Amino acid sequence: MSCSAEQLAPLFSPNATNAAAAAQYICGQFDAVSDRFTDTGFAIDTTYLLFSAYLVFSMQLGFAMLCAGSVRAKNTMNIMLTNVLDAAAGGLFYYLFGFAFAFGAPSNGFIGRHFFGLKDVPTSSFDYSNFLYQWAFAIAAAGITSGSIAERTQFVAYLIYSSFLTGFVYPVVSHWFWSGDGWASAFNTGNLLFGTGVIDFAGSGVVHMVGGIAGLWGALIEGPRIGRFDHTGRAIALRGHSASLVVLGTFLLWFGWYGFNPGSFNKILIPYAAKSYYGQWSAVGRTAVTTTLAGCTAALTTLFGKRILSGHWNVTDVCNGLLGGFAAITAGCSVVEPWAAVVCGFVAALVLIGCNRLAERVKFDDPLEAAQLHGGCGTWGVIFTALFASEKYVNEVYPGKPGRPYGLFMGGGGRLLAAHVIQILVVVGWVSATMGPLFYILHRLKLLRISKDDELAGMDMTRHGGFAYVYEDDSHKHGIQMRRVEPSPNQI
Amino acid sequence: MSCSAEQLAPLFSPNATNAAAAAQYICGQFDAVSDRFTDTGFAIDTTYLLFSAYLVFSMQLGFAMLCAGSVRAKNTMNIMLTNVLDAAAGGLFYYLFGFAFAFGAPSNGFIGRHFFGLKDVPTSSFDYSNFLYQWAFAIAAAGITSGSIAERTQFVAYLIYSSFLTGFVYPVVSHWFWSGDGWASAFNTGNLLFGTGVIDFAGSGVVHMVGGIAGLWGALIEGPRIGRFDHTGRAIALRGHSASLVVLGTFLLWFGWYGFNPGSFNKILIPYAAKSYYGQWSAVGRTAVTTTLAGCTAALTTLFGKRILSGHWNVTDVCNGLLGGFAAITAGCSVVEPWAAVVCGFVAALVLIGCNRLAERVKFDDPLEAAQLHGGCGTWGVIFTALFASEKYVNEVYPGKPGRPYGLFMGGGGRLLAAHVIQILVVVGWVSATMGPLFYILHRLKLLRISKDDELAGMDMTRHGGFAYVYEDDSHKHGIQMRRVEPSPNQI
Amino acid sequence: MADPISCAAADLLPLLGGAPNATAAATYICSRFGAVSTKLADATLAIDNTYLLFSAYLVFAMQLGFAMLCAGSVRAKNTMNIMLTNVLDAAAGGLSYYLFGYAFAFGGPSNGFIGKHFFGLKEFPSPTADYSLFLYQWAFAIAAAGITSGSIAERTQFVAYLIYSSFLTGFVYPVVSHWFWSGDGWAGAAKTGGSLLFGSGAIDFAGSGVVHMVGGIAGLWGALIEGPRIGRFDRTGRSVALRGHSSSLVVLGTFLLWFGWYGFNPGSFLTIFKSYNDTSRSYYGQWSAVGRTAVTTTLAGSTAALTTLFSKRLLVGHWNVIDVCNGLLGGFAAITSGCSVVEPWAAIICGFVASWVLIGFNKLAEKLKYDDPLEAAQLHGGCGAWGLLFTGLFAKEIYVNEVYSGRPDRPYGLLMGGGGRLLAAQIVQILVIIGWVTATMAPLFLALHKLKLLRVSREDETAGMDMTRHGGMAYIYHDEEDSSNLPQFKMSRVEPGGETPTS
Repeated sequence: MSCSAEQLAPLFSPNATNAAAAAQYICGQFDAVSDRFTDTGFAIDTTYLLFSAYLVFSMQLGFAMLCAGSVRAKNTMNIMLTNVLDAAAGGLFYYLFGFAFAFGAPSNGFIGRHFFGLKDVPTSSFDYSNFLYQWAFAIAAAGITSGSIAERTQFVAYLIYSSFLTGFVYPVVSHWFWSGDGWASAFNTGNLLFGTGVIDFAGSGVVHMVGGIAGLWGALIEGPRIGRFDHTGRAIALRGHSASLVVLGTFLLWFGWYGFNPGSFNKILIPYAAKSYYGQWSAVGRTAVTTTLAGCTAALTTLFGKRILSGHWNVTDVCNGLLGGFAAITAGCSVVEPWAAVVCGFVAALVLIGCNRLAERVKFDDPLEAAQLHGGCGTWGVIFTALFASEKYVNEVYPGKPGRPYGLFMGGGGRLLAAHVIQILVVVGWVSATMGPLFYILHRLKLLRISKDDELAGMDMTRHGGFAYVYEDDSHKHGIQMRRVEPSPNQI
Repeated sequence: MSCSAEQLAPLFSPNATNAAAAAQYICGQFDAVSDRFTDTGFAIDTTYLLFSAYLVFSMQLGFAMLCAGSVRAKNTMNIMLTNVLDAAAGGLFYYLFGFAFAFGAPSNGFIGRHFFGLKDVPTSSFDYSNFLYQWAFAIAAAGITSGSIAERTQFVAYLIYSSFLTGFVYPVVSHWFWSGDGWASAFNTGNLLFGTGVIDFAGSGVVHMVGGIAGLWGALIEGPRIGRFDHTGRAIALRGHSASLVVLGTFLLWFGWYGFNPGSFNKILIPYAAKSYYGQWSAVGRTAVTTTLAGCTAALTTLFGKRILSGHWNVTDVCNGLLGGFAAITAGCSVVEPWAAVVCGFVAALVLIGCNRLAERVKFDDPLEAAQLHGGCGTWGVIFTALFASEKYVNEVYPGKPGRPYGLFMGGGGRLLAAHVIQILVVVGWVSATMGPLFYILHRLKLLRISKDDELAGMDMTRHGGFAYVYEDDSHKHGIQMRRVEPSPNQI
Repeated sequence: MADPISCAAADLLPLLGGAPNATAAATYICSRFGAVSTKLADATLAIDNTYLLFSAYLVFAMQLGFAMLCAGSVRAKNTMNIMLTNVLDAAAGGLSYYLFGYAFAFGGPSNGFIGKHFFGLKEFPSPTADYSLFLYQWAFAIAAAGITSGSIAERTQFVAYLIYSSFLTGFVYPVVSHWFWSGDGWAGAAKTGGSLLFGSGAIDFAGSGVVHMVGGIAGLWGALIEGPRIGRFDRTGRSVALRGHSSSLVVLGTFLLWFGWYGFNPGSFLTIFKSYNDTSRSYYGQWSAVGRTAVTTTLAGSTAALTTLFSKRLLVGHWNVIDVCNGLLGGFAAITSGCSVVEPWAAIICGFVASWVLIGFNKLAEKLKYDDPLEAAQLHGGCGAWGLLFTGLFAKEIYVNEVYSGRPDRPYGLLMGGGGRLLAAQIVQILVIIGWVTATMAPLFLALHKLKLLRVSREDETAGMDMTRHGGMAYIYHDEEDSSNLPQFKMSRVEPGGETPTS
């Protein structure tokens, strides 16, 4: 794109018979400029999306550390292995068919059917970076579930449910709500559900509820861990073995959530108005701010709530509260005002405390509180969005269909809320209809729960080649055989 | 860049004697646009490169955690210190002369000779961000080696080999294969080796083989750890002290690898064709996808392979398999199809298992399996690239010389394979010729291996001021003096 | 929607052909250029916001680094306590910085002392500040509070943390950042109107003074007022090292801080898409300066780490990884002020001296029986102050004028031939920061102390706060849940493993 005055000048000569040439020359230049802008847009948006995907991936590390710290030392290897494999098996399955089921447009409203094995990618609307981003989401859903059924599930059951969830159950849900063809998607190019579609921006329903409800069924079907409830039915806390790992995992999840929520815009170079400093880049920043505020409020609410209820300043509870706030804000992060995020986080903390109480009462045992946290707070997040979505932001984030319904409390009527209630019902229904039977079949086949002996001894010793930690060794004293630090049976 | 119609209009007046002025005005505007585009390119590419460099740096944290978790508790401080110092000493040496040796163009094909102490940087082709990115690569190579010789090497030996490797051995290799002047580089502007040059995109050979082979010599020369092989010659696993740290390190390396492989493009704003959604941004995304798939496949292969061989579902083995897959795909990540990455990962897992078997048989002790993993899988990666490199991608990633040879199995003939075999031979040769004697001299000077007493007691107690962990203290019981968890002398 | 850039020759042709419509032709062409200009502005915003947001995320990762560093540096019995304070620094800081902290710091137009707009992010975004800037500044604010929590670790009541942390993040720190970073601040080099302090303003690019000294001095007062931990100095006054419980966590935290510092220092440019209009070197712009800043940061830290390694080897005889980590961080804290305006070789000097400053202050602290579990006051306060002086000595003319553009002929570093005015401004900064933080935080800590809200009881301190206040120990490596059918479900602590039978 270089303009030469020497070439252009003669075209402007007074007896301009060559006006056409001049016009062509000038317009050719402009076209070149336009092309360059297209390229620039791709480069910026891809950079943005890829680094967001990397952040989302780092959540898998966060899950691994959170889970590891929340279980007892004797099951650490087991739970970490499942987290590594969520990512690894998820990578293959999502590549082979998960992405195709989710985003394989054009398709029907129920399931996608292109891009198997990334065939024909890139297209004008899907590049490899989109795949990577969506893969990181898919494995997050599987990671949530693994927490619910920790410490008592056979490793084979993990492999089976994880593949099924990442490769089929989750992709179908994401197709419904996020694909341009999805029957309930707010991006749907045809008729929108209730004229609005579901605004689940980054996946309180699509990711967190799916993972949480899957975990709920798994944990329900296999029952609580041995010792979780005593004969009188009183709940006994089976504390995790390392609070440091819990905090590490929580902070990593927080870090990664900045890819999860703001990253869900996928593109950053979209102006909202001509000649203005305001554009999608502002919306992205706002999303990061709402995310932060919801989590912060939920953490503080939990801190004081738990102080009043239990008398302790408990860091692991605060961490769970924080994550509950994040799970809740995920649906509406891009379309609500920062002050509303504070409301969202406050309620999310109460929801989590309530769900935990309920779980204790019904003797439901979830080592990571995953069903309560991701299921319960996720549900609240979906409802919250329908109440507080702001008109201006909804129209900016989901452009092209002016006059969309928005939040009930913001004066936007009840149609968005109706759509979101539908979302909650179908997500609960779909996940129950797929994962419930799966877990039940595994249970009947004796593939779900480990033996009583294994559970008491810990799976690391019996299935995973040894204990996760060896802080003291004296191999040099007792000859060769290494001594393992382990619970001794005859310890007082 | 502001265009004023009032200024331009008179130039178009009917009696346009000022055609030249009109043309100049318009072209001036276009030139301003063009300049701004150049700036845009620099801004985007630098943003991309810098954040990639930060990711690569985070691999150093990954190495530190992986190494720490893989050694016994009594040597944790030692190994972590070497990892911190790889980064710190590497920073100084690479600044003073490493970068100059590697990329100091114009130079001969063997070694660079400009930019000592970053003099004259930035130039039109090298900015500070390039230095940072390459530094992060250089310290990764040193980090690999430190794993091989862990738990039995004097600290002074670390300092010496690490400086030598980062400051000289590695930069020379990277000059050969990555610099525009390098004799075997695919970027060479003159004649290419076998008409193709070596396609080692992100360094399976340049980084991983160099680090792995250096470690091989170090570990060979100082021999196995005490207790690694019993009198009958049977191998005894000396397990690391914390699987949590191993998993943490592995995930961090995975995270960082997204800077390592896709980041090696250095630039993202390069269109491959006019008016298209397809450009370097797609290639970057594809590289991230191939990287992911290779690692995932290797992890799954290792999981099932090890299950069959040893009966356990072992998370540390899976982590090593995963890393082996990454080390292998590093060379070809940008020029192969995603399905080929699956092949790459599958074979890499087998290569690693094979190398580990071999190492046990020949009584080679490498606490981190670094020589097997980075050396063995790295070698496979170099060969793999020569077999599966796709014609289209090779020409896009290495443009300007049409008709390049490509992968043998893709119908591109054997010239690429020949170049890659040469690479393997010269890397093995060069590293052996430099690091082998270095380690041998250190050995002869009694500077390499620690004393038997130190090794039994653990280096942390004897050299690094104490044990890494103090989980119990009882200062409240025995008055003030804190008790350290340490091997007690009169322990049975 | 903006005008399209694409241009149809068929539209333009008639305008150029018969010449009476010269105005129309010119308008047409210029409108297209206008569209180009708008698109470029959009692209600039998109790039700069991407850059700033990801930098903010990196800075946030430092909070994780602090949490791990602090956790590893305290004894196991206080781990839950210190980690909780780190989580709450971030959480409470988020709310207070949203409600008023940001407004105090950057709510221009205002006076030179304190800002007064954007409370609760009202009227956001503005042409000068977007949400990403808020997020970035929030991440800075919580870092300051994180520094202080290290100084008073292991002996402070949890309520005291909540109070000082909110006060520091919501008021003390924002005011300081207003002075030195806001366009209205009275002492900043970036001041937009009026005359600069000494014609120069203080150059504290990323906050050696604004962040590190503030956090360090606040910690100094807290630790001074509550006194050393029990057992830190024995009866004869000899200092006893109370070692942290996990060096793995310390190293993890240090590396995470290093990682995050790449957001802290280079990110402080806030934008990357800015040409320096260097006609001979078109490839040179803010992107190069950003890269250079990352390089100076790396070199200062690396040098400080190596210097500490060898110095400690000579002084103590050990190759100590904890000390090396602290030295590294000291180098970073020092370079933070001048990172964008010095040459890489000067960063090496900065790191070298920073290491000795830290060693010196640690010796001094021992002599004075001052106990700071994380060495935070020495590290962030001492090395931070050195960093400000260093900038006054080594700031390079050309870089100063590029980074703080718009006022030609600024003073620069004394040793670079730029006269003493910059150094004078830096010294003024050190003095006012010490004065301001002392005047605000010391009375606060003293009041808490008088109200018996500052220090935990002797019993709590000996037993560890985790058991008494936070619901249990952080670690359970040996568990006896196997016996969970028995009536007592008391969790077992990690007990001395020596007696545990072997299998």
